[in-house]
Amino acid sequence: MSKLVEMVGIDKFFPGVHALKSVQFDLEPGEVHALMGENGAGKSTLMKILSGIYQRDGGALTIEGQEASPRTPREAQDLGIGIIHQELSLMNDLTVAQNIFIGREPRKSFGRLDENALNAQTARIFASMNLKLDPKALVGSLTIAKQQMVEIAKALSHRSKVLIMDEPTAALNDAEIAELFVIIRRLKAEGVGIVYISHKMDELKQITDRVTVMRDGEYVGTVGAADTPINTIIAMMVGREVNEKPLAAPDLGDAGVSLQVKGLNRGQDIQDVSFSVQRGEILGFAGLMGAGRTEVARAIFGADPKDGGEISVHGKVVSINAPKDAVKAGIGYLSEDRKHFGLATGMTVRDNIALASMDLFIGKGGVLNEAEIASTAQSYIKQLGIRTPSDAQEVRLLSGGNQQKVVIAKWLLRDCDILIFDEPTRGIDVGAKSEIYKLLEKLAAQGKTIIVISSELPEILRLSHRIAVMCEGRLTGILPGGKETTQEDIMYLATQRTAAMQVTGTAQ
Amino acid sequence: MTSTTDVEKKKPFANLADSGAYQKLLAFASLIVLLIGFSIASPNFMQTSNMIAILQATSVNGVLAVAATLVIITGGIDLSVGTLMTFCAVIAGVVLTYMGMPLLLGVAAAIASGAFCGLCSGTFVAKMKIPPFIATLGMMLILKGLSLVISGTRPIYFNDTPGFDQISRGSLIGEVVPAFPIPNGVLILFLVAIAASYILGRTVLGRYTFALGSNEEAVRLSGVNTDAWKMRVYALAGAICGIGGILIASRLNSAQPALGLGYELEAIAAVVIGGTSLSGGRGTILGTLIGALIMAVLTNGLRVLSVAQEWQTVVTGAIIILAVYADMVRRKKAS
Amino acid sequence: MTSTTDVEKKKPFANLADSGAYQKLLAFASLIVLLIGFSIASPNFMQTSNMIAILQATSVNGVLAVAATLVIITGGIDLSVGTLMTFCAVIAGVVLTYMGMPLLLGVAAAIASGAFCGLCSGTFVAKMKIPPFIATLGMMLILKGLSLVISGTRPIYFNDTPGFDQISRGSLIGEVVPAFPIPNGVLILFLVAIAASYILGRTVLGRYTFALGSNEEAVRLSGVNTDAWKMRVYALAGAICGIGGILIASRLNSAQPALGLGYELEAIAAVVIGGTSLSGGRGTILGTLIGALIMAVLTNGLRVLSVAQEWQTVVTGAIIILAVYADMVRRKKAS
Amino acid sequence: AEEIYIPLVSKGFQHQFWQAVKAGAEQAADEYDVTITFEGPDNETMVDRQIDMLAAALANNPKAIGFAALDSQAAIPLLKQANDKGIPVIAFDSGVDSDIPLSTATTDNLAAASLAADKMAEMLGSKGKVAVVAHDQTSRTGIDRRDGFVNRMAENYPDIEVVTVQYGQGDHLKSTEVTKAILTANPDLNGIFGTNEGSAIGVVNGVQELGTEGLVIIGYDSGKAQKDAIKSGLMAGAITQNPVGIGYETVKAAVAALNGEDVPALIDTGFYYYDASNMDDPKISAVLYD
Ligand SMILES: Nc1ncnc2c1ncn2[C@@H]1O[C@H](COP(=O)(O)OP(=O)(O)OP(=O)(O)O)[C@@H](O)[C@H]1O
Ligand SMILES: Nc1ncnc2c1ncn2[C@@H]1O[C@H](COP(=O)(O)OP(=O)(O)OP(=O)(O)O)[C@@H](O)[C@H]1O
Ligand SMILES: [Mg+2]
Ligand SMILES: [Mg+2]
Repeated sequence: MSKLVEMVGIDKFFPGVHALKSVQFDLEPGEVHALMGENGAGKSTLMKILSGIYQRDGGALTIEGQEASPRTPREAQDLGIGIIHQELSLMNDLTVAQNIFIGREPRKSFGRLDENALNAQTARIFASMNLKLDPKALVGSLTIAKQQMVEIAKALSHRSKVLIMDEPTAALNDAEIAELFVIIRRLKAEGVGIVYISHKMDELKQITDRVTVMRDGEYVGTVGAADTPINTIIAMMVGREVNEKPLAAPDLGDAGVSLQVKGLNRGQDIQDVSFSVQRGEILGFAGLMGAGRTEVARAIFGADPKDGGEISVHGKVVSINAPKDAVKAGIGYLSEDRKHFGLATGMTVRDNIALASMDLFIGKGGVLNEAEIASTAQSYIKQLGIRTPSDAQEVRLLSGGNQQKVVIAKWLLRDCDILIFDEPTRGIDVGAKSEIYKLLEKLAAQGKTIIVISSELPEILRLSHRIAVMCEGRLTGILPGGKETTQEDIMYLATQRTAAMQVTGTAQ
Repeated sequence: MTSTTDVEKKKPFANLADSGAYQKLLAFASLIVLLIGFSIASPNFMQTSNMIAILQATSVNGVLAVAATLVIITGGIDLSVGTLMTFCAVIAGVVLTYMGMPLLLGVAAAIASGAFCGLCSGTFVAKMKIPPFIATLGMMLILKGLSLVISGTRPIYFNDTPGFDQISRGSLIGEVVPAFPIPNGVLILFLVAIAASYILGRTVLGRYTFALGSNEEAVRLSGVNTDAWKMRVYALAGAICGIGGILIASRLNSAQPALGLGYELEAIAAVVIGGTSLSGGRGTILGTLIGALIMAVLTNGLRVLSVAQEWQTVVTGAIIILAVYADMVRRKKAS
Repeated sequence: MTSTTDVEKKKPFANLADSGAYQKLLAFASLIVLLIGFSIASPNFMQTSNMIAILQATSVNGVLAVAATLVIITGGIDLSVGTLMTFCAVIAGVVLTYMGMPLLLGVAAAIASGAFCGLCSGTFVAKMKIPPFIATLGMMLILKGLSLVISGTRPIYFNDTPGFDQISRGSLIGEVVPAFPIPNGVLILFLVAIAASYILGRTVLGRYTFALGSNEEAVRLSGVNTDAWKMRVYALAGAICGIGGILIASRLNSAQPALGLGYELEAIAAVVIGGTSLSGGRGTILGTLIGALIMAVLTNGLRVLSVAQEWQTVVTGAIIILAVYADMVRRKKAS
Repeated sequence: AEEIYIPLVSKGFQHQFWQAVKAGAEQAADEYDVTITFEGPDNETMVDRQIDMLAAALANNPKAIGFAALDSQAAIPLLKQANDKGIPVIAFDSGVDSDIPLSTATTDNLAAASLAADKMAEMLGSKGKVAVVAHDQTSRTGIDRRDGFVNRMAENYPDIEVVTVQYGQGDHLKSTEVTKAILTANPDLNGIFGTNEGSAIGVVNGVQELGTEGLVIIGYDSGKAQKDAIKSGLMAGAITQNPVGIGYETVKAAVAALNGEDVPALIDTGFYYYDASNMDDPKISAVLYD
């Protein structure tokens, strides 16, 4: 029996970048084949070639034994290849159902749309995914997690023979991921071949059959998922061992309170949230999708209006009505949605890194010290290992993970006393992730205050000195960090949905 | 894939309120304020005949604005609506007066040539990837010149085509309801608007119009032949400009080849006042109609008040800004 | 976090080729093709006096286009450049002729009132969140009316201000190189362009201009006071229109209060022909200058060839489309 | 023999009036065996565009130039340049504030509009309310025709009130809307004067669409629609200039100047009032155009 997909010796060049160097990859029917590698290794590029978005510059591609070179996404679809892109590509002004069926709308005569059928079919797909989402909701009004679910639903609706998932879980929390895995297993049973790209190592053992590892645009090897230790795979990816230190929560003693939030409120989204963080502390924020963590962060930062609440920095009440006030008060916020809120994607890496700190580089008459911007940017590129041909590359041409690192660099350069990181490691590879953890710890050790919002419980547990848990706009409790706290403890608080629940633990 | 939050449950109601009658009435707010204001300022303003005059003044600009709305929703812009209208009027003149063909053929020729020119703009934009601003600016100039060339820089009169001026000036409604002789031109505007609304809301073409403006790349990645659909939208807009050409020719009972420059800005202004975003993806025909009416009421009202011309311009500018500002504030409150 | 790849080492060269002289020359391609074409078609075209006439014709539109470029890079649009220019010219007329103030004061008043009006537009856009199209359309009308009001619907002549007409018509260069008497107006255009280029490329204001057009929300969330910066960009553009007002007033030795409508489209066309994207975030002043020159060469060349005027329009439209198309193809090849 | 090239830079070219001027110029060009070109900007506000046109015309080494100035002063440096090169300049339609033009072929618009006022007053019995739909607020012709009419009314007919002057840019459609608004505001209006072809047609259209009766409409210039309106009695009459004559005389004067002949400083090409009674008069019909 022939393989579903076979790619051999694939080459791809971009201006100044040799993105794929004779890469090989194959996929069997009914298998989940993970594609792993650091940020910028070339995973997305390889899959874009398979799905007809890029054309290969060399090598051979066969689908079910037939030579194929899909030139457009449509041709790839016709060959039975579906893809969930790493970057969301949805039409924000259209409804969920309209997005899912774009190009395949149920029609009546004369090009008239059958909107009822459209919504009904969407509802059916959602039901099969065990997803509660209104088919008529505007996609632009959804959180990214839900948008990601829409992307998944869209790919599923194609009933492809090959389904490529490029970091489908980057924006999802554990419960959602579990649901996705149910779907993947079902598809697998139906004989669909699935390419699975993820930076979450724990997912490998759960669903994948084989793992192919890439590094720097090169093929490293393919191993069985069940019989290869995770550490071996990581070593293949980064070319060295990555060892995770367990968390040692420092004793902060009487280090002063640097950020205090009292009675933060906004409608249903934020209900009476109060907490405080000490200098040198890392406070983790955990919760399910829609718990309101992002809302709290944005309200503190002044990105959204708030109905009420008092914010004090270093004991002084500050009035924050816009992000500029927050930055002035020494608060930085790294958004979870880098494409819309984090990056000026048409500008260079250099300018994006300097974006929040332009005032550092202003000389006489508002003239910028370009050389200094460049050298600063280069030092961050080196420090964070941002894979880019130069600091003058446009950000939109970087791989997803490297874009994320650019946003991090922006806030590191700004050197705020209080840094709020919303899903800082979304789409970042294991190696880089552990570097970022080290970085956050170093920042905390220097006396900075760090708030980390993350949907990955292991990450929260690995990083946080204390853990704040939210549910439906309320802060349901604050747990101590370290070994005493388990994932179950967090989940318990994250699902306390009744309004009558008391806040457990202490808010300093 | 987790459980429903109450947020989602609330959503349908929010939606209902959003598109409810209350909301729709509010959208007219600026228009109604203007109407009331002018009625108080001048006793002559609120007469049936003047209301009809305002509607009639809206008809041509309204039709062009509907055409512009379609293109703008795709994220483009159409600067050629005014001269295309003139070009189509001239074509009708050539077919009817110079060639002596029957009325229907002239109308068909005007609409067909509008669709063809729209298709050309669409091809420049979709296939040749020329920015819509330039493609339609080029078309605007080409059509302006061609109108003069074809007509021999001379107006073409429709005196030999009896009934031609009735297309716009006659009143079918007036025959039924003599007290309210709404001219056919206005009727045609409403028919065009209803048709365009239907196409936008209920057909595949409409769906892709919004989709293109919302995220063209995503549509393309979904395997849709975006180029072909975009060309169809431009062609449809062109055909509507053709209808506009018939309307103006019938109103003037002649095709004036030098007319049409400057009409594009008025049409686009009506679209934007009506709440359609120039960045595409969002917009309604109803809004555009209201926008066109606001412009017509404003000009008419100031003229009826005999405000000095130079001040008319100043006041128009200021009120346009205020009307849109009021609309922004209203929407912000609503959301 | 691995080491540098060879890719990174290769890049500097790629970059060099990208922004190299070769590339820059190619950007002129359409312009050069036009110049050569017209020289072959008419022996009268390539005369010093005609080249100077072309440059002179570029000066006002060029200055307005530079102003429009700034606003367009922020992702906005400025429809008021033409009437703002006129307004500033009228202000200069009032200060110099009606009030009899010294020359420098008149120039300063024109530029200051330009900056002030720009600031108003900027406030509408940034603070009141009115779409730039509407805010500047409103300003365009307001200024058009005010120019007429202030001037008393009459041109204001600068006969009492000796030397005023030399601002644009005189030739400092001609005094040094008599063979090439480039008028000061052209010199001023180049100075304005160089200054704007410098501001865009080297200063914070320029950096934020691009950043705003690229992703305003991301800039705001970086703690930048986006509103303030946007207002500054509009004010700067307004001040440049003020310079345009001085140029045209000096060229006509009068402030013509009715002038200016329609100039905005030409200015924006020059910007877009020059490769600046209407969706913001990208653009160059050099491109805009080339765009303005292409337009001026085209109009002048067709006139010198004595092409019938109606055909001039047709050919202009077609060549604008072709020039931009050629540029698109070139860029695609380059990348 | 070397071709004699005479460019005419006009105030416009799309309007019928300018097309008639062009026709007259071409007629003379044929007769005197010279080559002409005829160009003008899109509207009468574009003073600087007209100057660019003049500059391009000069580049072609013309033997003489015909020029209808939009502004009486703006073009003087270029005209001086022409003068220095010995190129004779003939002004047409309106004058230039300078002694460079050897001759000016023009209509006395002030007098012509006064005549329109006289005719209007005559038909109204020297009392009533009238309005003006003018084509332009700032151009010379716009100002002269408006002022000629309004001033004559004020001076000679105290019982006639000019209730409003509004402008429709000579655009047929805009003038139609303007007329309707004027009629709405002044239901007791007795007469309207439209100051050029587009304005006059607009007035007729507006009156027709509103179905107003008993108004005295006086127009300006000709064109088929205006002639038809006069024939059908919708329009009382109109002033006509002699556009063909203006074009013809301009070229003729230029040729004369080239030949070293004397040319008169002012060529008044005249104007007439025409109505249904004298339209077919050969003298009148010769100056009317379709
Ligand atoms: N259109 C493009 N133009 C130039 N370079 C590109 C382009 N697309 C990708 N690259 C480069 O190719 C390399 C591979 O990128 P790719 O997106 O495939 O990485 P990835 O393995 O998916 O990384 P991540 O895990 O961060 O998503 C990167 O160096 C990236 O900068
Ligand atoms: N479709 C929706 N329409 C309106 N509001 C919504 C919608 N979805 C979510 N919200 C609001 O946004 C709030 C928080 O959403 P969000 O998912 O960003 O929170 P979060 O805790 O940061 O989750 P995560 O970061 O995991 O996505 C919800 O509590 C809800 O009030
Ligand atoms: Mg990727
Ligand atoms: Mg969040």
